[in-house]
Amino acid sequence: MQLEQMYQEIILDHYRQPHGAGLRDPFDAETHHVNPTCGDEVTLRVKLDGDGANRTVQDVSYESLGCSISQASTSVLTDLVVGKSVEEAFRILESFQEMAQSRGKIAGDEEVIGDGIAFAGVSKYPARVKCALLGWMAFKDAVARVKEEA
Amino acid sequence: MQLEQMYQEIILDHYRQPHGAGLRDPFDAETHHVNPTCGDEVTLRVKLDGDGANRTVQDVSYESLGCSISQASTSVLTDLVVGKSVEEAFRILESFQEMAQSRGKIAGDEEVIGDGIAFAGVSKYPARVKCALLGWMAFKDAVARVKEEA
Amino acid sequence: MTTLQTPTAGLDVATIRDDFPILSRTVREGRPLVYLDSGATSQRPRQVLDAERLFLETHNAAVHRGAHQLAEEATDDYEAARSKIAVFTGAEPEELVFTKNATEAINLVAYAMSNSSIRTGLGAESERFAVGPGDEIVVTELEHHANLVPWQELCRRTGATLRWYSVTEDGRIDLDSLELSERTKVVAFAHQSNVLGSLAPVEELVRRAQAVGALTVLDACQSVPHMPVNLTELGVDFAAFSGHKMLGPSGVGVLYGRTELLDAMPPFITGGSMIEMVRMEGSTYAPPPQRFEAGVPMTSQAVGLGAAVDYLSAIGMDAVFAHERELTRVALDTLREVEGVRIIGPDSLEQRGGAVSFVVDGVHAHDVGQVLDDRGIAVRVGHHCAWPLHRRFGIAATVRASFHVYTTVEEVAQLADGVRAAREFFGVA
Amino acid sequence: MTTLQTPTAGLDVATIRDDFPILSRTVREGRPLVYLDSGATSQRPRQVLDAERLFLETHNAAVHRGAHQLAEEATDDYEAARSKIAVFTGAEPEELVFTKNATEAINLVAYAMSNSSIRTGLGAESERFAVGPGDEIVVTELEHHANLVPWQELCRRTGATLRWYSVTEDGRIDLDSLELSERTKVVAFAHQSNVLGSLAPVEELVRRAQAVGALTVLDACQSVPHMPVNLTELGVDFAAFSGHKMLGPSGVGVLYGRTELLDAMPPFITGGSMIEMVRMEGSTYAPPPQRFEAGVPMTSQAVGLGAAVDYLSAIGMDAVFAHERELTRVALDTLREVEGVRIIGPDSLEQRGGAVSFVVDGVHAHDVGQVLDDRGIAVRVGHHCAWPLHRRFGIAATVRASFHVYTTVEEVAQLADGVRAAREFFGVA
Ligand SMILES: Cc1ncc(COP(=O)(O)O)c(C=O)c1O
Ligand SMILES: Cc1ncc(COP(=O)(O)O)c(C=O)c1O
Repeated sequence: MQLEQMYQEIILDHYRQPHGAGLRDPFDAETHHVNPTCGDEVTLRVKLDGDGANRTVQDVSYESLGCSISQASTSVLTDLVVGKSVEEAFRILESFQEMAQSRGKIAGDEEVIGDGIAFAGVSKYPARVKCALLGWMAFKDAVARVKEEA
Repeated sequence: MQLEQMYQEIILDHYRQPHGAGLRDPFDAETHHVNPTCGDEVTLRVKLDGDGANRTVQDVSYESLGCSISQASTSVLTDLVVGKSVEEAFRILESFQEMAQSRGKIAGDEEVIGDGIAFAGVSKYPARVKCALLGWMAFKDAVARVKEEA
Repeated sequence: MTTLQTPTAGLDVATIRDDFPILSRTVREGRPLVYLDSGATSQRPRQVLDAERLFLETHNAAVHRGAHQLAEEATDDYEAARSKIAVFTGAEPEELVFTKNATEAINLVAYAMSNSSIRTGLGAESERFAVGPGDEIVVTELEHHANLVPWQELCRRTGATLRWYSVTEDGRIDLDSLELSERTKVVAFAHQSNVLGSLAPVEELVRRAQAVGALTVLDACQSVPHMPVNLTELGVDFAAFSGHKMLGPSGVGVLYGRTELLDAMPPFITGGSMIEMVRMEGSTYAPPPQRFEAGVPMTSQAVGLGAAVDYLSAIGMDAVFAHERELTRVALDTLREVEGVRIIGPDSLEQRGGAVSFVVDGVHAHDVGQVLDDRGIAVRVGHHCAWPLHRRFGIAATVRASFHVYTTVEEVAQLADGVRAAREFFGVA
Repeated sequence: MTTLQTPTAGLDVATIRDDFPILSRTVREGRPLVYLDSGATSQRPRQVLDAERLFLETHNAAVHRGAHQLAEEATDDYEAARSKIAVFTGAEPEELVFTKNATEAINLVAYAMSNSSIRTGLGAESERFAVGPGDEIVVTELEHHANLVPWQELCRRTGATLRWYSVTEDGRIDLDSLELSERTKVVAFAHQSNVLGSLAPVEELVRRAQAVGALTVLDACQSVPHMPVNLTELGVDFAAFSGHKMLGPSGVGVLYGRTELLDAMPPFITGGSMIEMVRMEGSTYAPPPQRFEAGVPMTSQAVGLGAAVDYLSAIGMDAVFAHERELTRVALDTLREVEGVRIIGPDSLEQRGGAVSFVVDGVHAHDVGQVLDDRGIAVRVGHHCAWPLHRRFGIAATVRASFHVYTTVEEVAQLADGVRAAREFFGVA
């Protein structure tokens, strides 16, 4: 059964009890991303702190409508990026994205993407990769907006 | 060799020495028809005489640019319809058209379409049927215009 | 419609399945393929593949252009396909235009209308297609994006207003939700919803449209492949369907338009083969259907679609409909028994074709689909290009099972088991 | 261009011919088929037919929609084809849009421009595509109708003015015949004339267009199938070509657009799969290339075109060009010797590809074509969808011989004999 490879326990745990869910104030930017093939949506807010190289991610809050994969991966995102410098958060994002788009070729580095490695199985299902990236892309976009406004 | 079946001597004779060629005055209507696939053109004039059931085709004159088939068939047309009643001319036209579009299935009645039966071979070549009908359709259209104007 | 009776005789599905090479493959870890996604695209029988190949190995040439023997033969085959499809749909051959898919067919009408709305250089005959501010284009809330977005864009281009019939809780067009008016220029609607399976009250909608002088556009994508359809009898002005949903090739679709309308309509895509006369200063156009078939067309695909129509006709569309009706019954009956399953659309067989969509409480459609896929069952998950309809039901995504002649009752029955497994897997059982 | 050198090694045409089933058939009264009409449409090798069939018997599903295994595989195959074609033409995959043919591809640009010209509801990024009264669209007098009529219609829709480069006596674009200006918004021209065989001075035309900020649209229908073409190096903004002229399936064509332009351009045909978000009140659209691929696409055809590109690449486009150059040389040399024959287009091999058109004094092209057809030789007769060009030369119709990888020197040599026979038959010899 390949199902267990895709839906690893970590994913199901995050799905059942998502971390950091809900929309919180204050925030610097809010984005709304949809997955055009299935209609899944996420509204995501970021609050940054400091500036320049010292800028850090103070909070990521979100509301989402979607499958287990998209919900779990947004939950994992908050675990990984909150408290990190923006630079570090983007490194993690790139690493997660690289793994997710690798068609199962890149296992992912647990040191960098933590629970994110549980999504290595998902990367073998191209139609689900967008689910895994939905929250991450919303986050990337939100940070870019903060920077733009600055 | 199937060529001789298509290009019967009668056709080649009409082609080399077309009857009734040239544009003449007076005329009641003039039409310009083209074959959109090859660019062949005919400008054709009709002069009718009398009216009602007694209406006759007094003259058909034309200038054409086209292949042997279209030239010869316009030449045959003038032989067949000039001097006939409009009603009779249309009967001939229908008969000729029926044969031309029959894919070689209808030989044509020499009593009605005279030299026109030479085009039975052409009817087997669907791409050339339009050539054979070019002048005839211009004639049909010209007569219709005279009627419209009346 | 006399088309919705159930003949008692069933199809010989086993023999039919032998014609479809893809059905014998396995997926995932060696599981037999259970293809319940024919609403998205159907599979092709050997007869269709062979017809295309025979054409390409024997008669292929550019149609309506050449004078050599191959060109004659290719043109004959292409036009013979048009004639077959005409017989199949109760239309005249010259009322059928080959397009790349139904989407292009609907866009063709929408663009011909906005082209008519720019009056420069057009004859009076195109005036009936012109729309502008104050005019209304009417659709329904259950439309596939292909029969919605082109009309939104037509409105954007012309200043006309889009209005729509809403959908009732049980998945029908709510005829009380909108009044047409003299300003209504188009009423466009799906013959069968690709999500709900519900059949539109075509007669009534046509009557209403005609009463106000509006053109009717029937999206027949989900009807022509699955039941007997006679477009002339339905009385619609235009209709669109796709080859790939009716056992035919991809890359070919059909626009039906009543002769009188196609005659008067300006072209959409322009180029070679659709012209009467071209000068640098301007061009005139050929009569329909050529006027609407610019460029070298989908020749072998039209031939393949002709073969698909032969194949379906040999089975008989009444029998096809009856077969799918039985499958739908089984799907509804078995799914109804699974806890937490909610059917979106009519939960009966009345005025209904074979697309069965549902949600599972507590398990997202994508996740249900994944569990089914793991068992070899291919369904569609998402909004199936009918996003507003899903919003109407307050859901993002459904699971849809859809059928064709090769679908067996046993396959459909596996669906409910798969859904049960999904509920267990995600801990909601 | 470094592409026009003649490698000394010839093609193994005999082996190549074995790949093309249709070439072994006979026509008329048992004569071997001599197919000299590849400029209209080429024939397909077994490899292309097999690739399509394999896809349809194994992976067929709706692409970019489903989540089941078949849908994954179909999407992969479809996108892999795009990538192959990208490599083949020196483009990025996302710069290539699948259309039904080149005609649609050119219409896509022309309609996206008129859609941009209606500013309601559009972002600022589409402004660069807007045209209106006073603006100029520039083409040439040698264009195929597919690269002329869509621009005439764009002008009709927007009030822009069509202008054109005229053609010199020896069949070249007369660069002195027109000055571009700041009002020039588009310069659209054929890479290789489908009648004359002459190659356009792409570099110079692109330079001129860029100097005034105009967009360039290259009609690459007759170049991409016959010679190495690197669209990025050519520096054009858009390009169009068809699958069926390059050993691929009918029903599939390609629009190339520079990323930056496709990103900014509004859609043409709208419907499913090209959307970002759909509400009844309005929709937003996906990034390119999806934005321009509405509906279920020509899936197996794209796969077939990928296989055609593999086939051509294995031969090598330099070798293809060299082969056709040799055929052109033979055609010109042998025809030149026939009394009464006049070549329309360059009578040399300089900046020239393999389409050889001619008239025969005293024998109409249709009649020449008929005599050739009777001998089994399939050529094209007429204006070849370039009517204004024929008018420019004061003729209604020409005979055109055109080639591909499977054409032999012996076949081409038969042409001149056939023309001699036609002259005799019609008594002008
Ligand atoms: C130069 C040129 N442009 C455009 C076209 C149109 O191509 P298609 O008919 O495949 O759209 C052709 C071929 O017919 C051509 O030769
Ligand atoms: C109801 C309905 N309309 C329109 C379409 C669009 O058809 P196509 O994508 O073949 O153009 C579909 C299928 O996708 C459909 O189910």
